[in-house]
Amino acid sequence: MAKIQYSFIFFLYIIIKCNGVNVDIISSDLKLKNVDRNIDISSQLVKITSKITLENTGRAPVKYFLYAAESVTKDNLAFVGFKDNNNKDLRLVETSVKGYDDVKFWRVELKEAVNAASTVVVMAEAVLTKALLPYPTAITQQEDQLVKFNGNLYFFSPYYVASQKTTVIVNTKSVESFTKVKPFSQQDGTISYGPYSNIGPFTEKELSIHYKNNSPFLTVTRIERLIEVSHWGNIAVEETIEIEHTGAKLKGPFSRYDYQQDHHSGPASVRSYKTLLPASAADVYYRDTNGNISTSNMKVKKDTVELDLRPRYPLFGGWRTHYTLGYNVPSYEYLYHSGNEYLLKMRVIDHIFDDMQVDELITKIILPEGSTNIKLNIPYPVSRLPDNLHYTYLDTKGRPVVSFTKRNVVENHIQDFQLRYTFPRLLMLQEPLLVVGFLYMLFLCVIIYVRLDFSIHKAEHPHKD
Amino acid sequence: MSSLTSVVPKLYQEYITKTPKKLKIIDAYLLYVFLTAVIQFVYCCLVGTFPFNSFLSGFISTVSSFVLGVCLRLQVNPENKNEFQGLSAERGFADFIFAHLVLHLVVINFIG
Amino acid sequence: MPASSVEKPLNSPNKGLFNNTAGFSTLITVTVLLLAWLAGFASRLFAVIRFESIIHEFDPWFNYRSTAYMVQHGFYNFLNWFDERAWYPLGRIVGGTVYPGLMITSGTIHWILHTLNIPIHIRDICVFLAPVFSGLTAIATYLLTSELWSRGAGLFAACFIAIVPGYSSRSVAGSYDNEGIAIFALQFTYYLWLKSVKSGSVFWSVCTALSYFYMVSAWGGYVFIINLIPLHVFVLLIMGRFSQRLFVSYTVFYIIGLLLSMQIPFVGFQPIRTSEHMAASGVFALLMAIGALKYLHSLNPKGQWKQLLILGGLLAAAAVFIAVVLLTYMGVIAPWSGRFYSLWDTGYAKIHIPIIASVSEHQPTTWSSFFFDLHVLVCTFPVGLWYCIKNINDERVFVALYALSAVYFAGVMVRLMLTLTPVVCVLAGIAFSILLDLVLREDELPIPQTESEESKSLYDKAGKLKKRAHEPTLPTDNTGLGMNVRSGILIAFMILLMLFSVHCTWATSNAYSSPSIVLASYGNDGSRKILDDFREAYGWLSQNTAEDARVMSWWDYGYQIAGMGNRTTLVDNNTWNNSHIALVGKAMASNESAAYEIMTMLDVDYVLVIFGGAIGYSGDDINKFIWMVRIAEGEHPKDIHEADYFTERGEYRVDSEASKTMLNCLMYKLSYYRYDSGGSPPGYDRTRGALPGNRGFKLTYLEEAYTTEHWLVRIYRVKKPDEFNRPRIPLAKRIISTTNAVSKKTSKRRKGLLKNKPTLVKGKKVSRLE
Amino acid sequence: MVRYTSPINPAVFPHLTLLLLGIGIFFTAWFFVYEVTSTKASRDLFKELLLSLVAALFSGFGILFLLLWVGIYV
Repeated sequence: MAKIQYSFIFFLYIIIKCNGVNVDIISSDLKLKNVDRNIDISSQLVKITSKITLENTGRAPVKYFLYAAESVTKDNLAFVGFKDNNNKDLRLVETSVKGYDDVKFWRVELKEAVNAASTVVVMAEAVLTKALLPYPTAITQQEDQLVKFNGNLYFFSPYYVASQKTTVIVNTKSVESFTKVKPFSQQDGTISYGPYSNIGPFTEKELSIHYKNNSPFLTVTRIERLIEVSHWGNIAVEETIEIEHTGAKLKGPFSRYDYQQDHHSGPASVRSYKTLLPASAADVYYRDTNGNISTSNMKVKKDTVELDLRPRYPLFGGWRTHYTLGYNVPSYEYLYHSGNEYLLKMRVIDHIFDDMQVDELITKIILPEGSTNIKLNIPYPVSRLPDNLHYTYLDTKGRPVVSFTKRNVVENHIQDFQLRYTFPRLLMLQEPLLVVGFLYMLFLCVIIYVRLDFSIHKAEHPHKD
Repeated sequence: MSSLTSVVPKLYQEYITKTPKKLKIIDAYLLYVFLTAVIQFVYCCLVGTFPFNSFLSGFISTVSSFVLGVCLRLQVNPENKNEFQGLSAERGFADFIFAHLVLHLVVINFIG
Repeated sequence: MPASSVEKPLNSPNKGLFNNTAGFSTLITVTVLLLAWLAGFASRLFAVIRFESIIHEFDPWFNYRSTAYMVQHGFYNFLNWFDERAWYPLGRIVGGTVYPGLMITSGTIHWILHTLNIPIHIRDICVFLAPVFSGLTAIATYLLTSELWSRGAGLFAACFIAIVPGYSSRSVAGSYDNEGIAIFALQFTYYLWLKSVKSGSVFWSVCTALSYFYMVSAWGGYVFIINLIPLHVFVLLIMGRFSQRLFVSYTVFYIIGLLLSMQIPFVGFQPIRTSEHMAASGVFALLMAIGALKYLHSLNPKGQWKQLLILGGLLAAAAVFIAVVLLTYMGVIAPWSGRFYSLWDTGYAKIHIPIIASVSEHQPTTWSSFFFDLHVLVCTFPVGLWYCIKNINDERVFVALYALSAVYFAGVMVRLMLTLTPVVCVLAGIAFSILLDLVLREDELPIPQTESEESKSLYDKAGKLKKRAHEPTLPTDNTGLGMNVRSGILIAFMILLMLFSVHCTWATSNAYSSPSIVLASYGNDGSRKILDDFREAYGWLSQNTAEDARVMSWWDYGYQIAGMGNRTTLVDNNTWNNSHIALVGKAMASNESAAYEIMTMLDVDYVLVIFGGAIGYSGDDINKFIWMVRIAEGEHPKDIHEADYFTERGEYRVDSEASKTMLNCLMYKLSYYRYDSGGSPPGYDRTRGALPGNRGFKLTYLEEAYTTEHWLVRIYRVKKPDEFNRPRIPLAKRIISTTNAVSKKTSKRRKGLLKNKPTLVKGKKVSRLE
Repeated sequence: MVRYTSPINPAVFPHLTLLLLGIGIFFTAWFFVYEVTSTKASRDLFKELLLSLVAALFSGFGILFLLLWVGIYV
């Protein structure tokens, strides 16, 4: 009962959070004095970091300000985060503003209020997925992959921006075309725009860059992460992953000859990638439905275990693969307790490859049989799935499974969740006693059988003789 | 061949006198089963074997009943004591029941 | 509960006197059997340890796929399963064309484990099923041998069968095939049969019938049982050993077994319709007749009944025989199938059914493979046979017949070595037991029987418990005739047994433990490199082609494509439709445009070929190609001529001297398309040691879709008509070729089912049961 | 809150397995030998129950540690 209640409260909490009951108004006192924006589009993600200097032109101190995302990007926006000068995370709450229904707003709560006529510097970070579109959409094996980035030339903000500068990192010299709004400059690998001054709120102007990008365009279409806690000192992690190459599709034949002869062949294809596992990971396995995938290397480093995973075949545009990766970690790394109260602190999702983008994440946590009072705490909103039971070796009534799901996940989401539960230690004896009981029943059957055997014979003996 | 004709009544005599009553009951049962089999066979010859599995299961079940009956008769027959050492009449009957159980389960499955 | 079942036969002989030894000898029996089980299980795990827990070869992939289907969809859906992924466009009714025993066995195990909350994947159950059953086989062999001779001999036999290569060749972990469980069923049926003949109990006969039913559900080799047991009965009759026990056990077994065997959909009405089963019913009728005559005789023991009896028996036999011949002639009973003919006449298959002959495991056995598979047993089993015949009784007649027939069959077909192995183990067990008995008994006069049994069972563990075994012999250093001779013999035996176990382990590990879908190559420094090209290709197929894509390949790979690639295939290892296979063979043997016609007709999307030239893999399609041509020629003699593919001097070559037809056929082109890598000179074919004769050509109708890392598997996509500039083909010609193909397809439909890969790799097993 | 470690060090799982299973198998064998050799008259129910209980206890825990040893963390 208690479990249901908790999950209900939790759901309520999420609903409140998501629906954005908060309605804010745009304060006209705030002004952005300077915005220094960095757009990194050299990988498959668009990573925008902006240094915002906020000025309070009003008279009252301001505790929070609003951050907005233009309607085009809001679906691709995977992550938004703010830090203050001391590199401390700031609290974000989703909100809305009357009259701007198709714009997404966040309310950023500052640690200290900004006094009148003073300024504060915050760092904003946003990650967009699927914002780079391959163009042309299909290429042959030998061609480079060209992608198009469409963005906003100006920093999108509900406030008046006094001065702003934008740097786009493309990391290549071969840029086919890009928006030219003066003042701008192109140096190797970067394109700079600005400074532009005095841009009004909610201004949009197209910024389009068409350039070569051969970095791996891999999307994890689905990952199921299973964490199984055993109080015998082990936590087993198993990830079932489906990956698709979402760059430009392969047109025409695949030629092994070209691919082998020339190591620059298939520039947009992915031969292998690196996955970082926790340093204490052991018994790593990498397989799919047809068995082990023998093409992988493992390197144990000081603070991580680095896996060089090679799918069975190189991934070209539009090709897919799937696999299961599993390992064990000792419980003392992630599990804490005091008495019968336990706390599990583990990553919601772990590293799969650099600059990863995940469409759908499902995390399931299997707790030992008999755990009660389960409370889950996650650093960002997810949708919690109904709890269920899992049966495995020596189970009677099943182990509780806590699961939740989230869409559009990137590296910035690699954060710890906290799971508290109660587990009476004596219950650990249940499993061996089950085996003992079973064996004892077997022996008892033998004892009974030996006796029974004679009774049948007795019935027959008199007739026989 | 003349000896044959003379032999038949003699055999009958022997049978009537020598056979215990218990065995006669079994013989009657055997005769009945045998006649059933014959009727089925005649029927299939005349009408046809259309649901072949039904015919087969019917026919084979009578044949096996006959066989099992014969086996029971052999095992129960006190003259055969030496042949079947360690098999009492009760054991024979229990086996008979067991075999019938298996047989009829299969027949029911097979008859469709 | 092995302990309790062993207990009874034991208690009876040594009642009272050796109460304690009884306990310990039971303990030793159980321990030895358990160790035999363990040793058998462990020695079959080489493949798992060296590679991984994976299904091997070809047929096991089908068995695994259907088991997985059954586990997922339930038994009844499995029986009605219509597999549209196979034999496109025909499909296959799986439930009615398989022996379901294997799937049911592992499905049941899976079900039981899952009700106990033991979440073992069905694949692991399938992989380890055969090793587990080899332990059961050892126990069944023990029971059979103890029934025949003594418990000591039984222990020997159990240990032999646990590790003998002839059996482990078919039952290593991962080789998930019918033979794995069938040998157990075979041995167990024979044990129960002997038991029932001995006791004359209806109960044991019914058990025999039930065990026979399991065998029928598991393997086509059940025909062996249903012919051997009647033969046994018949020979006993001829020897004048008719008894009422025999009557009871055979009639009950036959009639219930008959009914039970017809429950298997694949067997259906065959038991009363085909010649293979007629011997059994003939013997049944004969036995009934003799039983009736005997009965009449018993009513009146006087008179010249003897002659009448013999006359009546002969008449009955003649009548039965004539009836069978007549019915066969009238077509009520199907004549012998082609495969059976090939058992009598080894040349038959070569002439009439190339598809049977193309399978390496249907070749006659060579002497060396007898020795390879059975080692010392092949020399000792005649000794056991001799002793059995010398001290003949009803059961030993059986084992003699079993041995003789099995030796014959094993000589005819490599595959049937499997049926020989158990009986060889039984007889060799008897032989060893007798010989050791002779050597040891005089030593220990005061302690007869039990002690010798005990020490025997110790000796069984050739190698393991050896040291302790010497102790009882050495101290008793009394006068005996030549202690030295005796210990010399003993030591010789020890060495023999040790050599045997070493050979078994070696053979199992080196010859029979290769999964064949994962290849390993060894570098000069001994480092191992895994070539995983098959799974690479099948994985690619399953992920990157349309769900309903149809893949054309030679039939060897059909099951693997369906199992691992999960795609529709045209032909597979269940080679029931020869004309369909011939059509695929024809496509492979034709030139590109002709092949395209066939491929469009069959809706082929992808073509898969195996090409070993880059790494020197000898079992590839070019080496099998000549069988494709032969099979295609059998059905399409107008279009394909075997001679066209040879050089003028009759050589089969691929280099520039090869014939023109060869250089332009589809198989050749697909194998060598853009193949320029490899050693020096570039494009050198390492398997055949030649430089391909036709290079640098272009493909018009197909394009390379994927080639694996070591070029082992090459997949081509068949282009759609709008994707190429189609060379003009005269309309008339096109029509002819299509109609030709169609008419051929329907004209001759032979029901030959034989499979496997025609590679002639020595000692390599190929899976297939029928 | 302190870091949680297993009540039994995973490093000793193999030793525990061998020890407990060894004792368990010994008692199991004893039990079966007793069952086989004793006649109806000489059979002592209490001894049987005790033997089987000891055998079950040791083999039960032995099996548990075997599972843990091979990596099935129950």
